[in-house]
Amino acid sequence: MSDNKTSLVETLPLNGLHKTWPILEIKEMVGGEICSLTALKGGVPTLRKKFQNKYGAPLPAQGKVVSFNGGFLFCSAPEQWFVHFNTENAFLDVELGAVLKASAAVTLQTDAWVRLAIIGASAPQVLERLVTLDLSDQAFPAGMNMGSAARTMLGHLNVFIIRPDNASDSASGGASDSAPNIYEIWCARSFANSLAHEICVAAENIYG
Amino acid sequence: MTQTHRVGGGHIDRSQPVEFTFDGKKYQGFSGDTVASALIANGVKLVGRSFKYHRPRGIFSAGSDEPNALMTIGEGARATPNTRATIAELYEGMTVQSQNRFPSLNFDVMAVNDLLAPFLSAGFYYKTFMWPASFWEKLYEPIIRRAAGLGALSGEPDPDQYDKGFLHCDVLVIGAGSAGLMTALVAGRAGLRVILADEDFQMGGRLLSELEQINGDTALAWTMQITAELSSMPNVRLMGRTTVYGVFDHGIYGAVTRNTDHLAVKTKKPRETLWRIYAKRSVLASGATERSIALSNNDRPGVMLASAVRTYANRFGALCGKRVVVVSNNSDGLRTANILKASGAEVSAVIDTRLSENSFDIRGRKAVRAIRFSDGRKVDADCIAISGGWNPNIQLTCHKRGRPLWRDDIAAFVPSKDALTADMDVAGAANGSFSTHQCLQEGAQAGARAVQALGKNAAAIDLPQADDAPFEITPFWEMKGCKGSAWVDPQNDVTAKDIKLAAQEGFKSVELLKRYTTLGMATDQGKASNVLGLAILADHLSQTIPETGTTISRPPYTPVSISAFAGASRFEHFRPVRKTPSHNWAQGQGAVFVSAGLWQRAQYFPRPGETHWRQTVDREVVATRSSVGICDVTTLGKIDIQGPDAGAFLNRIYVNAFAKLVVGKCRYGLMLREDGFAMDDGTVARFSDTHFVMTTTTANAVSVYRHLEFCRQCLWPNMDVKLISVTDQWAQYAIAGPNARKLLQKIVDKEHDVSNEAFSYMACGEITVCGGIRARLFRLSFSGELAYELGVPARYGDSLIKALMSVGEEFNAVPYGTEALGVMRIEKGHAAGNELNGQTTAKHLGMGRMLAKKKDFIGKTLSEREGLNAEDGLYLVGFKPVSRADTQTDALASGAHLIGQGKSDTAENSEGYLSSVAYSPSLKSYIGLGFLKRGQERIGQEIRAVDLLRGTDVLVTVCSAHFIDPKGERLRV
Amino acid sequence: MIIVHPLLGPRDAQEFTYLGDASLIHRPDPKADDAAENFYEYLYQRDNLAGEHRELWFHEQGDRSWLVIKRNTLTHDILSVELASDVARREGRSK
Amino acid sequence: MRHSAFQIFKQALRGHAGWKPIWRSPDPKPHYDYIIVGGGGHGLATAYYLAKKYQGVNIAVLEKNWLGCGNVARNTTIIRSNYLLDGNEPFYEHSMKLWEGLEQELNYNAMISQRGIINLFHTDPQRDASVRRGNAMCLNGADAVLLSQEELRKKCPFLNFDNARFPILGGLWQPRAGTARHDAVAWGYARGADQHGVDIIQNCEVTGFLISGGICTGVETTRGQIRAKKIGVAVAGSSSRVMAKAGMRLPIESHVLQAFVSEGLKPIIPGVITFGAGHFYVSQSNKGGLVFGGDIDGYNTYAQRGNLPVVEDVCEGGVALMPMIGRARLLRMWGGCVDMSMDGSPIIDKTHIEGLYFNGGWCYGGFKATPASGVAFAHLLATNTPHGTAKAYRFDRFSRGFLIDEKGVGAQPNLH
Repeated sequence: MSDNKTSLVETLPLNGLHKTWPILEIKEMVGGEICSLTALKGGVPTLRKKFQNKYGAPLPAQGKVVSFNGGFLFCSAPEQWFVHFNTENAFLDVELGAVLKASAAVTLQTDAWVRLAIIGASAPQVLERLVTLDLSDQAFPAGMNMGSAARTMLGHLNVFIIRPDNASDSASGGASDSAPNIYEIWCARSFANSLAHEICVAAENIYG
Repeated sequence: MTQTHRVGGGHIDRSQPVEFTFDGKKYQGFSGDTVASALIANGVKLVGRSFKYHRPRGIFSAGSDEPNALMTIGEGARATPNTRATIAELYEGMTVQSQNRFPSLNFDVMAVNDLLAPFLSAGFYYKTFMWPASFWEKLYEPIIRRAAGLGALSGEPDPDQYDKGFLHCDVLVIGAGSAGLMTALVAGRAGLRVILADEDFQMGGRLLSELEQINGDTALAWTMQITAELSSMPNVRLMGRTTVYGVFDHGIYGAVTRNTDHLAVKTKKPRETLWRIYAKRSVLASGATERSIALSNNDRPGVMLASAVRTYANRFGALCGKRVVVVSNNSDGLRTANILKASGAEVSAVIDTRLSENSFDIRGRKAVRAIRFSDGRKVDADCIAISGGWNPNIQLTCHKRGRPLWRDDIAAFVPSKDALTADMDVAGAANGSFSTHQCLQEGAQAGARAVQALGKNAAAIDLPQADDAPFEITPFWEMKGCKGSAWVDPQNDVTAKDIKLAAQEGFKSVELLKRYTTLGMATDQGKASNVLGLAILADHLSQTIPETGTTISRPPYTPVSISAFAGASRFEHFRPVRKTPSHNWAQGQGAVFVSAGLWQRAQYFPRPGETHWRQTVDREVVATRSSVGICDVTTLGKIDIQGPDAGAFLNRIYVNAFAKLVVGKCRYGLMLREDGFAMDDGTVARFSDTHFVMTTTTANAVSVYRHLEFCRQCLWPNMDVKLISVTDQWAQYAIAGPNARKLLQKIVDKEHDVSNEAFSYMACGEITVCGGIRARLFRLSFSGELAYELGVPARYGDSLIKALMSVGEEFNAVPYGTEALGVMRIEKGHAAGNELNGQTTAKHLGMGRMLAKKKDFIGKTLSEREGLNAEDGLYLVGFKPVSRADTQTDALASGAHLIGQGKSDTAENSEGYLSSVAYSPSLKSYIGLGFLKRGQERIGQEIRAVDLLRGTDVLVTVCSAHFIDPKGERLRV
Repeated sequence: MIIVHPLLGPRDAQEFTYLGDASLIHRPDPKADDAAENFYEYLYQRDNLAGEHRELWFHEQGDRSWLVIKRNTLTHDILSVELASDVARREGRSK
Repeated sequence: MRHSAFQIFKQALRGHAGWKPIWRSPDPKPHYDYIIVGGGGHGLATAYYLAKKYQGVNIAVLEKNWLGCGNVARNTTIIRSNYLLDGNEPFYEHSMKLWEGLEQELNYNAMISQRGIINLFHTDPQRDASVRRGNAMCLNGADAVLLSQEELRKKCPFLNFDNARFPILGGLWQPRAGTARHDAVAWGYARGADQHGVDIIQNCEVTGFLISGGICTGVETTRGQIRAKKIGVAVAGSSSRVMAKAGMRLPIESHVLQAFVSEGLKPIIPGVITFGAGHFYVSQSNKGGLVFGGDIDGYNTYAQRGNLPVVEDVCEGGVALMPMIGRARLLRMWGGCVDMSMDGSPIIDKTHIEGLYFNGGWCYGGFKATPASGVAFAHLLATNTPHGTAKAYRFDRFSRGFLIDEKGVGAQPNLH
């Protein structure tokens, strides 16, 4: 075995894409780690307890997001959650596996996704051109300690749309009471260019 | 020409004159005009030619129901054919062209058809043009095709942008006339989310065209006041220039907004936006459309709907004629006379068909000149304003196949209770209630019903005061005893006689009538003609209208641009693109890419001096087989499978056993569909007792995942197994060739031993590379060489390929694409997509022995059927040209059929086909895989590979599909 | 169409992929003497009802749940939506 | 009355007073030799060929609604014989040959227009599959030509060759394919059958079968009992509902196929063009409308109407393939109820009930099969043996595993 002198560097799916319009911003989200947690049979109570004990957050119901100190999580499917941690940890799945014991299947997901945030008062207008779901405040609320999340279609793409709760410091760069118009879009990494295209065209069509 | 027919009044902006051209000639109108109103103001009568007889035609209506005044608007790639002049807003510099005439509108040679009209009766073409048989395509049809059609496409790509949108509301109000405005007001004030859509560029509907008073003020003033209040409500969305074109299941409505057609300068904004509106309830307040009466020559330019004549006078200050005859069978139409007089026109006759006995004929060809009564009396006229009553615009209630109800008192169809699904309501003229008072009242009531149905309280509302004159009609469909033809469907040239002739020939069902005569199939979707035609048929058959039936309309309500339905999904962006992490690097290397489903994959990497792709591919194969090559295999589907029952689950998915696969090993697996045919293949790696990673083919990743979830959730819901896709998480590269291990060892961290002993064929494991980067290593080979697949988190994918190429320099490592991959797998005899085509079985693919006997698996029982085990079935074998010369004449053709020597080229003699072929640089010969009847028994025989399409016929030897290293020794070194 | 997902609420049917009659849940016992006949009936023969139809849909673009939907094939009215795994268990499927 | 240009001239001079109904409207008799259930294209063609070949037999066609009101009235009019598999290609080529002589056969102009069909391919594997198919066609006596990208550019310069998501590599062209005036096919067969003495009885719905001891001896209808020696059912879109009255389940699901027509346009599209990668096909009618469609909606339905996702999908395909059509407007959309069989191929066979015969499962491709289906079903009814071109269309192919699965997608009808 040779001494390894070769090193690898990271590449962002969209090279840190950042575009702004008068009341709209589209920004590639970077950093942190993502894991999926899928409860094994009968594992939800244990998972709930262990996660709460370790990270201080409940497991949210379908369609909901909650944040905790250091990240946020949302329910992505029956008995399945996606958890995002703000700090990097290449062995997050191993660590979570140890915390959660045999209550859940843990899968590293960080690199599977490209994440774009659509920020600003025009964000709902952009999404209205792309997404069939009702993302109005009534139907897809974001408030203190409770945001919304949905897996759905954006154009021809399969995405998670995540509207973080106000306590989350994910997109806004810090906790805030007055930034309700932040929507994170997660899409499979290989689609990154198409995702950026769809969203930027929708934005251009509004401002064009 | 000045605006000879412009008078005072109307809602146009006289401070903004607008220049435009019609058939090359300059005219002037005003902002707020439509093309039609501007042409009328300029005294233009002749605007088009009819479909079949090329008869001269004028503007008939003032709305989207217009059958005659279809224009090509705009120039070059933006030329839009068949645009209704009656709704096209005038803008500066607009170019308008008439259609379906040659050489000119005024002199159209095809008008000879009009003289032949007696021979061109309904359905005449079914009875002739049959002799001689070959003349149809060569002679008759081209003539018919040239004569038919309306406007022409430019032939250029549509240059405009389009987009789509999705809206949600409590109440969708369709139509912003008196009824719709009231509905929106009531619902809006109650706090509901309301969308109010109207096809016109101004809100108000019929109120814009009538000189009525509401609450003592003009109808326009009232409209503006209500519109202003609605605009101020955050919960109400007003959508002008928006047509609700269709009703679909569960409260989904299709709508389209025309954003830029009215602008002189086209911005980057999308030309049209297609909306999908999700509404809890809807209120149809779409008004009514006036209809004509079948009179002889009632298609002459200047014969118009009475309501349209009023619209042009009242809304646009344009007189359709200076001497007008009014013909009406109802109270509403008769009002036209007074309005015209007030506008300064002379009304030369008023014919109330309820009183008059005299029939009359219309004189004039390119414009109306007079009417002549049967008693010889003649009255000069340049416009005939006809009202045959009103048809409520009920089309949207039919889109879910609801049938309307006939009401004798108004002689019209209204929406039936059955047609209105629980979430749709109707108000105003669309409901057959024609007075303004009734419309306001029903609109308010429909609003209140919507509010109540959604569990809110509607505030009491003061109903505005308005006219409530009763509508009185005595049906009068056709004036009998005239000489000329009476038009029913003016665009498709269907006359009253055609309808009777069709009935005479047995086409008595209204659906058959429609198909035989083409009645109601013109671009107005029968708005101008359906009820009239039906009434004439009923009359002819001495039946009532309900007995005769009605056709029901289909979406869209008015025609919608195909581009609007396509939205932004155009050109390269028709479908999304998936790119692997090495994509940009490969692009930099000059790779040629190929589509594999949505993925873009590098097909081959040409180097300077290589002039043909074959040179490149041969080089990549030779380099890989002689040293080492690297290929991006990220696109294979990867599924993470975890849980105590994961092994048992896989055991049922694959034909071969998986439960006892040891940790740290991979296994090839074949899965069947439940019908016993091969579905997909791939490998499964076991990382722990409860953790497996499956790979699928690139093409089947989605369908296999769906299948696994079906098995897990529906068939075996208590199995404790969880699935999640990790395709995008890992960038994965195949490193293949005798030097693969040496290359690999240069980047694998030294605590991981990848020697043949420690990491043998089919081993898998979690390792680290390049100083602690997590990686997954699999010792798998598709090429038949010593090979590995190395996966790293996708963020390192770009960096890893560069690193591999860099450390591989000393081995002359090459990147190879899908083409070389394909050559090597054919050399190795691996089945791929061309073989796993959904029509082949494990047995016929040569994998019959893999089918486990003792366990059940998906597809097992049905794979035992006779047809899937036929001994004379097509078996996968290899083929080589008998003459091994490396020349194009020996090139095998994939898709060639296999036919015995001396046998004729017929289907009975076809014994199979070639599925995949390649030139093998290793064997210096073309080789092929294919399916041959009893192929497994025929090794060594010779047969012809015949491609009749490309004219090749190559004698081939049947051989084993494993051309290279059949014992697999290279894999294990 | 709109499918009211039992966990997620109303979703456009475009998010779903259709499979067919819900009887496909009841994969026959491969060990039965008449397994061949049963599998043939199971996979190929359909009631194809005009009226209430129980059918399987997959939330491909959403939470990847298989659903059993009771829908009228004459009107498209949806009468009920359940998770297929619940239905399967209730109807005796296990491991 | 024989149709000809002279006849039209003669009638025109008499104000068309001489035209008679092109079929009679008789009352049903109590007994026939044959009853054909279903007065659509296939039923009428069956009756026509049966009556013509086996003269002197009594035949009735029973139609629950108006003649030709089913799929023959709502398809996209394409005729072609570009099939791959042995079970299909000879049958469809037989149909093609019958189309070629149909107008003279029927003395009725159904506007058979052989302007060709082109199936585009975009990748090497798709080209390989096209070559295999084209060779199968040629070996069966049909015509097929492989078009290179350059040749295609010349024929169809309006296709998007230069900035397409799925670049066009070439096409498989069948020059003899084309379109026919669909309603006229039904009317022509009806007129022909009527002239051979067939009773075409409209508004007569079959409500049950008279079956005892495993033998079918007649039908119950809304116009009373009618007995017959043999009963053939050809009711596309209603197959399962009708056969359920005889206690049968079928390997069939009913789905909706939507179709679309644009406003009339001057001729611009030469023949039929099929864009498999984008689920879109198009031709231009003699009236100038672009007639186009794509995939079925994909769920079981009898509603004869579809939903928006497929409408948008089809139009996306259309604009992607030929961006010039974007400015044309879609005039009308409609849906037909198609009986999708479990392998995508039809059934023409005896049932297990003696005297009861079935013709159905035509998926979205029944129109082009009309003449051959009529011949084959008539042959089966008359002789109790399958016609030579339709030997594979048996019920037992599913249990025995002799599937005719052109697309290779298995027992899932909405994928065929």
